[in-house]
Amino acid sequence: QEITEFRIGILGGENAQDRMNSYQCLADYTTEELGVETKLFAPADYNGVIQGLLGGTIDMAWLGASAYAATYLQDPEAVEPVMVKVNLDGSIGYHSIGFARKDAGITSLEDMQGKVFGFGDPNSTSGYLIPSIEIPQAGEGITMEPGEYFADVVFTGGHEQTIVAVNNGDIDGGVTWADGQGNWEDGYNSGALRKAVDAGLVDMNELVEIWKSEVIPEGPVVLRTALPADVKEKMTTLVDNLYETDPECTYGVFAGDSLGAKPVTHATYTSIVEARKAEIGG
Amino acid sequence: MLKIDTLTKRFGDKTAVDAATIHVTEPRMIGIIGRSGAGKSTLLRMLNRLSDATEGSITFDGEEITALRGAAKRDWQSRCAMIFQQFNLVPRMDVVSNVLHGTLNKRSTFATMFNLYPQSDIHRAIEILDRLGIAEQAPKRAEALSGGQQQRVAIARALMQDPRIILADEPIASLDPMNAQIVMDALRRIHEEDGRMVIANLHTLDTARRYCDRVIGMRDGRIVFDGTPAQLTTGVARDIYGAGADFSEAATSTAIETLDSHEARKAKAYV
Amino acid sequence: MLKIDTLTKRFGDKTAVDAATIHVTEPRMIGIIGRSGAGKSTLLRMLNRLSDATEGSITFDGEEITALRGAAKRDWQSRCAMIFQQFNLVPRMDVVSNVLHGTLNKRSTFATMFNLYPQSDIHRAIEILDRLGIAEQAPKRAEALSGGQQQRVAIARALMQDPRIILADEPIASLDPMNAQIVMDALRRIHEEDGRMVIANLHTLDTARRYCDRVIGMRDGRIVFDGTPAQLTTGVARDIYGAGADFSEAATSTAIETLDSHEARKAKAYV
Amino acid sequence: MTDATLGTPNGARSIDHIRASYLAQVQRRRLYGGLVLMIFVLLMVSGFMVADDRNAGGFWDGLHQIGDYPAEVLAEAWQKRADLPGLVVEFFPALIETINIAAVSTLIGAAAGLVLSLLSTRGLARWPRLIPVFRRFMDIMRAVPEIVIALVLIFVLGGGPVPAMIAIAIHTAGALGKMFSEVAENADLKPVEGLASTGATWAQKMWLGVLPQVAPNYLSYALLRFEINIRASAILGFVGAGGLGYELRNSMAWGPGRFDEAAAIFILLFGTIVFFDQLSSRYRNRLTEGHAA
Amino acid sequence: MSAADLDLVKSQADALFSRKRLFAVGLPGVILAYFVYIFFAFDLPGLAQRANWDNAVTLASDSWSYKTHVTRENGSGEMEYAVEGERKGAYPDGQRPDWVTGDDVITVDLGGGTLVRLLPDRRTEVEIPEFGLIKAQAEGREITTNLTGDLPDWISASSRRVGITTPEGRVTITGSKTEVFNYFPGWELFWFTFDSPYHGHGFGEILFGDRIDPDRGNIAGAVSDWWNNAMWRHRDVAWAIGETILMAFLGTMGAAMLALPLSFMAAKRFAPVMLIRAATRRLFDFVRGVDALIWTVVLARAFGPGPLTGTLAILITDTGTFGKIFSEALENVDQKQIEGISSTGAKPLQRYRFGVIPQIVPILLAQILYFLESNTRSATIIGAITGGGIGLMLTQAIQTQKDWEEVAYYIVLIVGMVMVMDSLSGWLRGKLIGRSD
Ligand SMILES: Nc1ncnc2c1ncn2[C@@H]1O[C@H](COP(=O)(O)OP(=O)(O)OP(=O)(O)O)[C@@H](O)[C@H]1O
Ligand SMILES: Nc1ncnc2c1ncn2[C@@H]1O[C@H](COP(=O)(O)OP(=O)(O)OP(=O)(O)O)[C@@H](O)[C@H]1O
Ligand SMILES: [Mg+2]
Ligand SMILES: [Mg+2]
Repeated sequence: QEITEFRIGILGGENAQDRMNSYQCLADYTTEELGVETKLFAPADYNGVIQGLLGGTIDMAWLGASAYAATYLQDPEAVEPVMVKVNLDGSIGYHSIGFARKDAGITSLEDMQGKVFGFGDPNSTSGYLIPSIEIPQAGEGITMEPGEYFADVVFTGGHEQTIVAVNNGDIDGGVTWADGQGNWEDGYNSGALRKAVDAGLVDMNELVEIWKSEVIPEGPVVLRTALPADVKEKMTTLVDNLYETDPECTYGVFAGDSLGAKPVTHATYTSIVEARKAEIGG
Repeated sequence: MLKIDTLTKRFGDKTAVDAATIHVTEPRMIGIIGRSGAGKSTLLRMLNRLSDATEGSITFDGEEITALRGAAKRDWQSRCAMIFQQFNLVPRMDVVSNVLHGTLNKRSTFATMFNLYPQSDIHRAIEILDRLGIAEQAPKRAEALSGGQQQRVAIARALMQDPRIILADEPIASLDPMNAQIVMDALRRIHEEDGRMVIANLHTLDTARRYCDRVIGMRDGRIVFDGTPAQLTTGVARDIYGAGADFSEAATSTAIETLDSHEARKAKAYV
Repeated sequence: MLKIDTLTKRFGDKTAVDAATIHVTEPRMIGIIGRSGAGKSTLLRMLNRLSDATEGSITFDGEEITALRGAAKRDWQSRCAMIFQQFNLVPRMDVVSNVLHGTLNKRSTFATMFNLYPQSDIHRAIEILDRLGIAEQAPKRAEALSGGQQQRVAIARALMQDPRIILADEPIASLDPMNAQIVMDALRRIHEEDGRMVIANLHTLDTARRYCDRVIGMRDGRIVFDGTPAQLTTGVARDIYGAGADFSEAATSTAIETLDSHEARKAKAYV
Repeated sequence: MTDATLGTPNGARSIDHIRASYLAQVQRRRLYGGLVLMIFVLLMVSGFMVADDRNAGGFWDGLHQIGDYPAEVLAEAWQKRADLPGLVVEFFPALIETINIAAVSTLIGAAAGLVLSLLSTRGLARWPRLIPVFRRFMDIMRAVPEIVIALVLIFVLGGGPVPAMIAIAIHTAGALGKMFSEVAENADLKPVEGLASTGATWAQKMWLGVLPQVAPNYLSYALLRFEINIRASAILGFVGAGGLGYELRNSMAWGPGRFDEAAAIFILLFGTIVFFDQLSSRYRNRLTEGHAA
Repeated sequence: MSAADLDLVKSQADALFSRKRLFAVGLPGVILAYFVYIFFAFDLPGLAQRANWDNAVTLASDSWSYKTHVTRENGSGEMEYAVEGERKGAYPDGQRPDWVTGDDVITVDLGGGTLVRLLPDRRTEVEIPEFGLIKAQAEGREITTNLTGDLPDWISASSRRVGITTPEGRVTITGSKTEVFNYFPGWELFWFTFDSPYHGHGFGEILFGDRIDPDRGNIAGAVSDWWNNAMWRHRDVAWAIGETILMAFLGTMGAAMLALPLSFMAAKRFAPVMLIRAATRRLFDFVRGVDALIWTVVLARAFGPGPLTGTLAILITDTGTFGKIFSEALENVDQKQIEGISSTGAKPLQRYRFGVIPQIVPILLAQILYFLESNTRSATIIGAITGGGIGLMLTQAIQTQKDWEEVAYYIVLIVGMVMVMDSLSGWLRGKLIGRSD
């Protein structure tokens, strides 16, 4: 079969138009490679991209691990993971970071007892899935039911919103993502905290880290399974070689420094899928 | 030519028209009088087939009218034009378009949907308007016209149908005396010049007397009088209107000459 | 006590009141006559400060009225009640509330918005209504009353203000003769019993003659007559109304005794 | 009187003239009508094509999938139907919050709209010269979409019902202000003048002279607004302002496994909207009819 | 009236007024009580605490000003100059703002006597009038400073990070880099970015001056560079606005076209069969009750993100609303005109065309145009959910919370757009229906 256009979905985390701009180079390469028009879509949240992949209206996206699991759980045949981003140190993982305001006197999860805790987006791996499983294991009696260990557990909607909410004191602590490399006072080398610091939104002196997760696998670049085989192959090769052909573009697509991408399969995410299934159901 | 036989109309318990029988052998100008609720409108609406008769029959030139359905019924309606007390025009459309509505039955549905009428029809409409003295109003919206002018547009629409019969349901009841006269004159002239039958509901005795060849009186749905204007004495009128001895004809009059002497007569009444 | 000096009101080009000068030294009942558009209403509205004068001044007991602003102006209005041709009551409110509106100026805005009138005021309102013979109507909505009753409610509201002057702008123009007489009688009685000054615009000569101590005639904004009723001859009236020789006083009359002979006189006119 | 020219039709020349000018008018009307119709069709077709093109999924491809999502939700909800009543109870507080947002913002907005409408109506205004200022002010309040104010306020005040409430109240004030002032324009000024003549203050004149006249219409418009505001507050919840919209967004983001929650929220939201819709249309009819009588 | 009667009337009046008072005080009382409940239910006391007025100040000042970042990588000593710290706003190599001077010692003049000196060997000095000289030395991750004792609240210092915020600008020093932010009023680079040859040229110069870029005419080049401005992205914004209006237009008109025939089926006069009527009405109630919000969600699966999804959501909801309004209008049509047309023997379609349509067209047009305006506003919100139009740009710009000048720009555009649509629809209403209706 033939395709008449190729549609790339982009996940939240930055200004919609900024994201579109960073992906434009990838779209251009795609058009060149496939010979069909390439369109970029930036839905308002994770769920928008997931729905697009499930409904067959989006052909390719870079998902978070949990978002991939969500897609997989709703329809195992919908998408297949092909590539994963490689960090500067060669790893393909990152961390979920729990943090709080220093002046609130909170320095650890124990201090959070009876306080308000915030997740990001329910479809986020580091902003919800992993911490919701690992935090209860980190201490005696910790649960994620609102009103039990924490006075309340809320969803802020996204990483940026969590950071701002903690910084404002709307919530006492929250989780977001970071590569876990570099220095805390810079907001690590990359991640949501770093972006907030760069934007002048927060002063890392005022924040403390209260928890850090195990390594979380980076989310995969996925292609819709129903795409023609040659299209899938061409796109896989394109993403694989992107760093070699155009590092600048890779920086934009992967939202920061990386060593490009390497192939990945569903096996990498089976534990995440299981975790999500256990946590959310479905 | 027109034969109405024991025509009856019931609304639930109420018998609005009760076994009305009228025979008309040649085109005449006929006035129907009777007080409000006597059944005049109902009778005319059955004639035009706007409403169905409960019992009885209407035949016209041997054709059974009450039995017509669908296209045949609409064809009959196109041959039997009707004029209403409230004019029943389309106020937002221009005068000529309103007149052209008289041709709807003859033209294809599709063309008329887009207001596409043959040019010859448009010319004829304007001629008819001219005949009624309101050709200058042709491009105006119907709602912009005075009552008398609107009624003349309604007559023009009726003429546009080129009907054998014109039914008029109290055509002058919402008009002032001056306009009432113009409209009645027009109807009479059409009757005389074109030889069309005209049946008009009228609520004033003197109008009926003055314009009609034959007067039919109705009371409570029944026909209680049928004769020439001359036979319509004050005593008969009292019967028709069910009025007591204090009945004054002038009380229902709108004609101008009556009006002129009105003041005087009223003064007399007070004396 | 009341001094009106070259009071002028212009609406654009139009001079509605043109250098009116009136001196009143003691509480009198004064009638202002003149045909429609003469400037009567405009003059009264300036007196009540419902509209501002273009030029000239009004002084009352030495106080400059035209210069008052804000609270002082409203205080003057509370001392100078006004009665309107169309009654200008609040139709959806009950009669007592309408009368109590006469005390608005004396009470705090907040209290009046929550209907917190002192009981003594409520009782006084009812006594005033009783004096005008409509105490039974007290709990009804104003809109449920007849015109004459409504105008008496308006007078009651004026009395509630306990004013030095009562202005009345054609108080009987929308009333039938019977009610007109009741209302004018009430105004006269108030003038006589309470010693309040009453200035009334009237459009009928005979009313002015009958009820007023002093009559002022206006024409085209100017004061063309100022004198006693006795001085108001038919010739003077013709001047005021700018009428020709066919001027008949009765044509503008509404008084009852005139009306009784009206029919006859009118019949005579037709002869 | 020209009306009397029944027996004397116009001369042949003038009738030709009338005929020609009428035909010209018909031609012109057909031309304009056709042109407008063509432009409209063109706009619709090309607009649809642009929208279709800029959408991820095409219209015709997606049409047969419309039922997919509701089917999944309903299937799961049906499977877990035993839990539904419990979930409805669980989300009831969120519903109350949504309704509260709508109610408070309608009250505040209506109060502000009331004052603004009186200030910007000719004949009633406290400062007639400032009428254009107040009108412009209302136009701007009306033009700002709720989401703009809500998002900005969320940034300053943090999430929760208050930003949504303020945002909706501001919009409501503008919208109701305009409608109120249209009603007030038709109010009878005689009672106002009557009150003015007794020395009443502006507030007294408005409260006692104008309000009794316009109250039924005002109330009817305010009810309609309340109905609209319930929807608005649900939508604002979706972008972070609390209430039922927030819960709906989360349960949908979770996807399968929590679709029973989504279904419960659907039911609550749908039920509430229909309930208040019916309620307000009944009372509105009664108010305006009662007024006409 | 006798004295006894009068007393009776008086006591009746007293009773009347106590009732009125009760109502006049009671109703506001109930509302007040509700507000008190809301005061606590919405946690307003807590809100006063949570409210972050610094954010409000940031928002207010950022929306009409911009900052230029001067960054030194403390490791390599590399300098970067960029408006808003964005790559797109970076000064081309070899250029820098004129308030930065020096080569070995780079001096940044923040104005008002505040100077920042970036010295070799990872040293930084900040000179603040009426406070003194702050010296900082970065060593690995450590920062050593000459700051001692109680620090004012505009200085935040730890061994890893120093932040100084003054009205003139902001300085942050960490082990890895030193950043200076200098604030200026205005929307910098609104017209042209640094890489455009037209940057720094006035309008007069571009319009009437010599050719600036040898390859292009001035006007064409300037318009194209402005249109493709990477910072402000005027082209994308224009598309987004267009998409929003498109959603409103298509949705409203589509709904009207769909609702018109359906509304006949819901009007008593035209649909004598009770079942059809009830079914159509329930359908209207259903699509209206489900609400655009939920429709967007349902449709997103079938059609994916984009303007079409938003259009359809508006279309479906408004079909219900229009259906209801239209069928009410149809129930109120004047029978006389229909009868007049019927009496000529017109066919049923002709009866609708001439008896009914002319009557309801004014009502329809007025409603459609009114909805067109209000849907422009709805489309902004729906776009934010389905991913299309100016609404998405606005929400994302607000959520990332840094480009407040862009937020301000979008808000101005949105308000302008709605106001234009409002007056347009008002003008059309007047034109098509006439003032009298
Ligand atoms: N559609 C209807 N349903 C029920 N009763 C009707 C209907 N139309 C007419 N009637 C009744 O039939 C009777 C005759 O009515 P009709 O209108 O024919 O009288 P009319 O002589 O034309 O009176 P008017 O001078 O008032 O027009 C009246 O009692 C009326 O109430
Ligand atoms: N608000 C206004 N604006 C413009 N012209 C006005 C205004 N009010 C009154 N006029 C004009 O001023 C003139 C005097 O009007 P006024 O109402 O005082 O007359 P009047 O003697 O009370 O007449 P009437 O018997 O009709 O009440 C009239 O020509 C009127 O048209
Ligand atoms: Mg009749
Ligand atoms: Mg007057």
